[in-house]
Amino acid sequence: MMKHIVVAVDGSEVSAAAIEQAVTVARQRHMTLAGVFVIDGNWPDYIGNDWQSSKGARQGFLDYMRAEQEAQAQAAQTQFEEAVGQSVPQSQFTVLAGDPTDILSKLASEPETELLVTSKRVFQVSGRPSLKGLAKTLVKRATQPVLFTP
Amino acid sequence: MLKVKHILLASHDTDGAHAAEKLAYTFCNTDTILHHLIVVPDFWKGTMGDDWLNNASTRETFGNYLESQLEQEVRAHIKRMLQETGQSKITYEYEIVQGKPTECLITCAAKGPVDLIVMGSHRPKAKTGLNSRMLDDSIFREIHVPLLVAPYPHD
Amino acid sequence: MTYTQKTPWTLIIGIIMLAFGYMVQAGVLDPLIHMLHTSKYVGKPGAPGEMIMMPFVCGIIAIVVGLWQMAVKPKEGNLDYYLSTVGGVMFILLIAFFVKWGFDPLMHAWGKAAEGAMKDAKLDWAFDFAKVMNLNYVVMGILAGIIVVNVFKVPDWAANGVRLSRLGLKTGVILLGVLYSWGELANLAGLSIILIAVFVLGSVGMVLWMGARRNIPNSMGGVLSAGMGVCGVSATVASAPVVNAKSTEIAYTIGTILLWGVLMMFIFPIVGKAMGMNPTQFGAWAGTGILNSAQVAGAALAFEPNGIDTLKVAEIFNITRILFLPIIVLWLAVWYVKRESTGEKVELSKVIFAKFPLFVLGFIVMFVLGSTGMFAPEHHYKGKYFDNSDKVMTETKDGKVKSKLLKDDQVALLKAELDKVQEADRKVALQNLIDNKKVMSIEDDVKIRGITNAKVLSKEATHVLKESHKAVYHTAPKIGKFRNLIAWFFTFGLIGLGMQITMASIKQAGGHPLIIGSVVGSVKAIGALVVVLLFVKEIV
Amino acid sequence: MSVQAMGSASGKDSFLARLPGAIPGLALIVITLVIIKGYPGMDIFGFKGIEAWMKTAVLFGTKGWLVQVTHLNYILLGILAGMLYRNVIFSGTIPAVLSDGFKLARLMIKTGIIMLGSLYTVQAIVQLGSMAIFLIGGFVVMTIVMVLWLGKVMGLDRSMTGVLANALSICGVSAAVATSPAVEAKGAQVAYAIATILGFGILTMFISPFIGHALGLTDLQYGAWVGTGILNSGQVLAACLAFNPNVAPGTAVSVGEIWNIMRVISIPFAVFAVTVWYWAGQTSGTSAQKKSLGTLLVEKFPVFVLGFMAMVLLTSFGAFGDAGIKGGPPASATIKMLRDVMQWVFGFGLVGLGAYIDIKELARAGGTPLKIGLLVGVTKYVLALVVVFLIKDYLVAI
Repeated sequence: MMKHIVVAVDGSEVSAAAIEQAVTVARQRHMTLAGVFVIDGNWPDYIGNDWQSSKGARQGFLDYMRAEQEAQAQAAQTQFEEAVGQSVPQSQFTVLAGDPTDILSKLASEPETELLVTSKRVFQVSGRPSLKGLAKTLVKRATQPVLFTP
Repeated sequence: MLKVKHILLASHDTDGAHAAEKLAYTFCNTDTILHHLIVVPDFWKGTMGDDWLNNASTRETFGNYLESQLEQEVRAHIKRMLQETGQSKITYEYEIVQGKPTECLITCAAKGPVDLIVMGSHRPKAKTGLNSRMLDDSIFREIHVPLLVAPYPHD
Repeated sequence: MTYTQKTPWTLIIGIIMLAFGYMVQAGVLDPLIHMLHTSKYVGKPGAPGEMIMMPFVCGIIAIVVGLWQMAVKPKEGNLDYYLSTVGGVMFILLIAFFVKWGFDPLMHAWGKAAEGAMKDAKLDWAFDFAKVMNLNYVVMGILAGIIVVNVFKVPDWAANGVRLSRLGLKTGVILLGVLYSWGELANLAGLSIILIAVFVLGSVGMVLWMGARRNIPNSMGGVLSAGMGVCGVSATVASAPVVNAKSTEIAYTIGTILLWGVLMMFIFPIVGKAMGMNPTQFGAWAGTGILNSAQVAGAALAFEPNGIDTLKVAEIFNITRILFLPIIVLWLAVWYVKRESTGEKVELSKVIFAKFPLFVLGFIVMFVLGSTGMFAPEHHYKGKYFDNSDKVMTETKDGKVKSKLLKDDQVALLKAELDKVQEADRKVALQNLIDNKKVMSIEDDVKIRGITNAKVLSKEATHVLKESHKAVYHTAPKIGKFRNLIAWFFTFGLIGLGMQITMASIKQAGGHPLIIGSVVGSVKAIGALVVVLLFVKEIV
Repeated sequence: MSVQAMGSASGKDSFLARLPGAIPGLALIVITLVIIKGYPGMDIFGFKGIEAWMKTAVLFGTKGWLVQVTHLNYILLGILAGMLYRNVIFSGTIPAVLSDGFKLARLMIKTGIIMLGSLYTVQAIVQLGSMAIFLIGGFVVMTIVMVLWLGKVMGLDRSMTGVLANALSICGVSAAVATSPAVEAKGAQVAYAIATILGFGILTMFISPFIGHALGLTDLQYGAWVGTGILNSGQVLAACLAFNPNVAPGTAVSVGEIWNIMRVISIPFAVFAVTVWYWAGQTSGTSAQKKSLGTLLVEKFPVFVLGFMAMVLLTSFGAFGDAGIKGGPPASATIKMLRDVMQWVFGFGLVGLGAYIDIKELARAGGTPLKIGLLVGVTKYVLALVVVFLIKDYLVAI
């Protein structure tokens, strides 16, 4: 499989800088660029401690969170596509679902990933408290280089 | 933006740091300056404090021994770096400071023109090496320069 | 290089001390002293106690030195160095004052109050948190030291004085030599040599064996075995150059030892109290089981802060360990040379000479001098001595004759209850007391105390027995003061040592040393506990 | 837009079809409970369960020091075990094999609450309920006002304020879950509010039994206090059982859960009220999320409360024999058996709930939600204690 640069995008201001860096590196090294947004699949677990909500209330909440994040994914895609434009020969945007920390760590450990670029504050705008520690966890788990933008 | 002119490399000769060195070379152009920061952690000052029952001569022997040992290790490291950068024609400069590793890196990054910081990752639990962590929370909080972390080399 | 720094702090500390001493003497602080129940430290008019004497003496020294530091341009030399330590020493002492006369009684009072409140709430498990957590001045002093260095940093002008604290510990041990009797020392030395030999050799062997299994370098195995086996940081320092240890290995070993030492210093006394150990048992356990020797003294004093029985036992163990140090270093040197070509051969006499801790000689000298009776009569050393001669039993004070002999009604009371005592020997002792109106011998006294403890007699009669015991036992004021002095030396040394325990060096604990150290450390602590509980019963 | 799922997708199979998959998790919880609580007559080499051992262990010269000082009983130990499983042993996530079993915890607690209905007669419910309405009503109104005011002072946006107002005033996480869609709350906001509430709840769960015993509160006072003062309902249950593990009329849990039910019932109404407040102040915004009270009642009303009510009615008609109400005839054999079973059911449920507590999330909570949450939480907790003390003569035991 071909090597590529991966950048985590969440549609916020901080991720714009990360995309910029990723584009530069991808152009220098003539590589393909992959943008990623992760829909947090951990919400059911996160509210698992609540035992007394009715099924309707629970499901209503989860649907609402899902819809909100899908809107954010849409925004991230627009941001990515506009920023990359035609500057990189091949680029692609993917929306994944699961635990953001786990998924990014996994991406940062795949042999095809030449470099993972992410803002150190990515996914914090919308996420659970533990996502604050994402950068630290990435450092621990990654087996490929990770570039953190401010 | 990524016209990397000044790379700050933080490495103190561990396996993780070697990976960072190699990664830093790949980001070097012909006009890049590779600034190597070596921190001798200051906890050495505190390590002899708790020893109370030895006599002065033993303590002095130990102090001298430790100093020469540390210096020997740093010299060897710089010699190797000079060789490697010389081969690939990279402008190399080094700086040795004593203090808390994280603080030293933050001040060094704030002081000079730095476009990119390169450092090694955490040491896995089973590997040996000093426990003076450079890469802690405050690095993420206080450094406003892109930070490239090289993964620990897994064999 | 001159050591003295121009700092106003020595002077300021001196003034604070002097002002404090004056306020205590003038009675300004009486309400506080009353609240904290510290009047025993204040003494009586004409015989001022430590809470007046210490601040005055130290305060004046600090003021004089402080003024000298401000006024005179220092010249290089010994005088310069020694004077530069005064600031730090006074700094430590000031902390000691606060902790011993302030926080210690305060925690004591709070602990009691909390227990009282819980009892009022009808809780049958009411407990005194200060007692359970063992918050006495030794523990809090060391904690204060650790907090100072890690939170505030030791100020530059105090650094030299803080370094002097090891001298405090050494002086304490040397002075302690006076307080042993031949019998005690022989008993303890026998016990400690056996225990220490087994545990030192055992743990050195265990480390080397585990090291071989885990394929660690010989140099690491060397420092680690000395550190874990003999006496902690001191042994690491002594053996590192001999086995060519790498910097990482030294850092790992010292970090592990400090981590364990500090943990053990706080845990041992709590466990010892919970299990109801006596001073000998605890001293033996701490002396064998705690990795780092500085923390042995800390744990012993923390266990028994107002007496030195535990300290005496623990220090004998400590000294025995120290005497093993040159032997182990020598052994390691030989062992290392066999395995590594880079190892340098060392001479037996040179190692012994270079590594021998001189203060142990001081200890022995003091012990010999003490046993000649040049400081106090031999039977005074335990602090209390037995004397039932007529001279002490009847005192004449202000023209009135005061007798400590039993009164007639007390004799009658004891006679009436004589038959309640079952054991023949105790009965004889009690009969002796009734016949002579005083306790006749030490053996009798032991039996009488047996009766008191068994609580077979009525309350009144038991009270009479206690009185008669008090009448023949006298405190030796000289020894009391001397013990107090030793306790101050140790307190000073331990707070200063606390100030040298930095988190940065503890954080270095890791790698093989942490694993091996933890295994060996726990085996040693638990093994020593079991051995001591099984074999050490009596109070020496 | 394509979404690739990398985590395990939650199956939509029927309950029965999922049951076999739940067995490993179920077994782990049951084994844990047996080790902690022991079954009647258990004696494996002298080991009768951790709880029994703690009662006999001698420390500091006091028998059972651990129990008397820390007040750990099987309930708190169970929660701790659950937390241990997630955070230490499985380092962060419950493995997929076990997760189906652990998810059953919710069902177990609901079952337990329904069974709890057998402790009351209609008359007792009316007595306790009216006290509960009085206390809870007062506190709900006070808390909402306080949060709305604090939110304004601290410059919090309206949706966050709405979520916090309901979550802090009524019953914690469930209220937050019910309210957030209605007030367009952002994900991070809800997440931080939940972390704050849970963290505070766990803290109060461990210290409340201690304080309760130290102050010598009666079961009635204690139940009323924690029922009013603890933010999250799961922790109310745990704190009550930790104070007095017996399940019988008049014990802490029988009082606290009436309080809890009152809070649950008030969720739809509170959601309605806050929604009205939110849209009244929202000038922009077009989406018509407004729902009628009727829809909300159907959607957010927890069915288990109906089960509980049915159980109360059945008990009042004597369907299970005598309920063992104070002053009446002793409880029948059926009722006694029900109560023994309930202890196990709650124990099971709480081990599971403990496994849903993620320390990582709690430790990283922060920001304005944390500040407001702590401020309001502490105020409520302390004030409830004071009020319970003040009105202790008016609290009527059943």
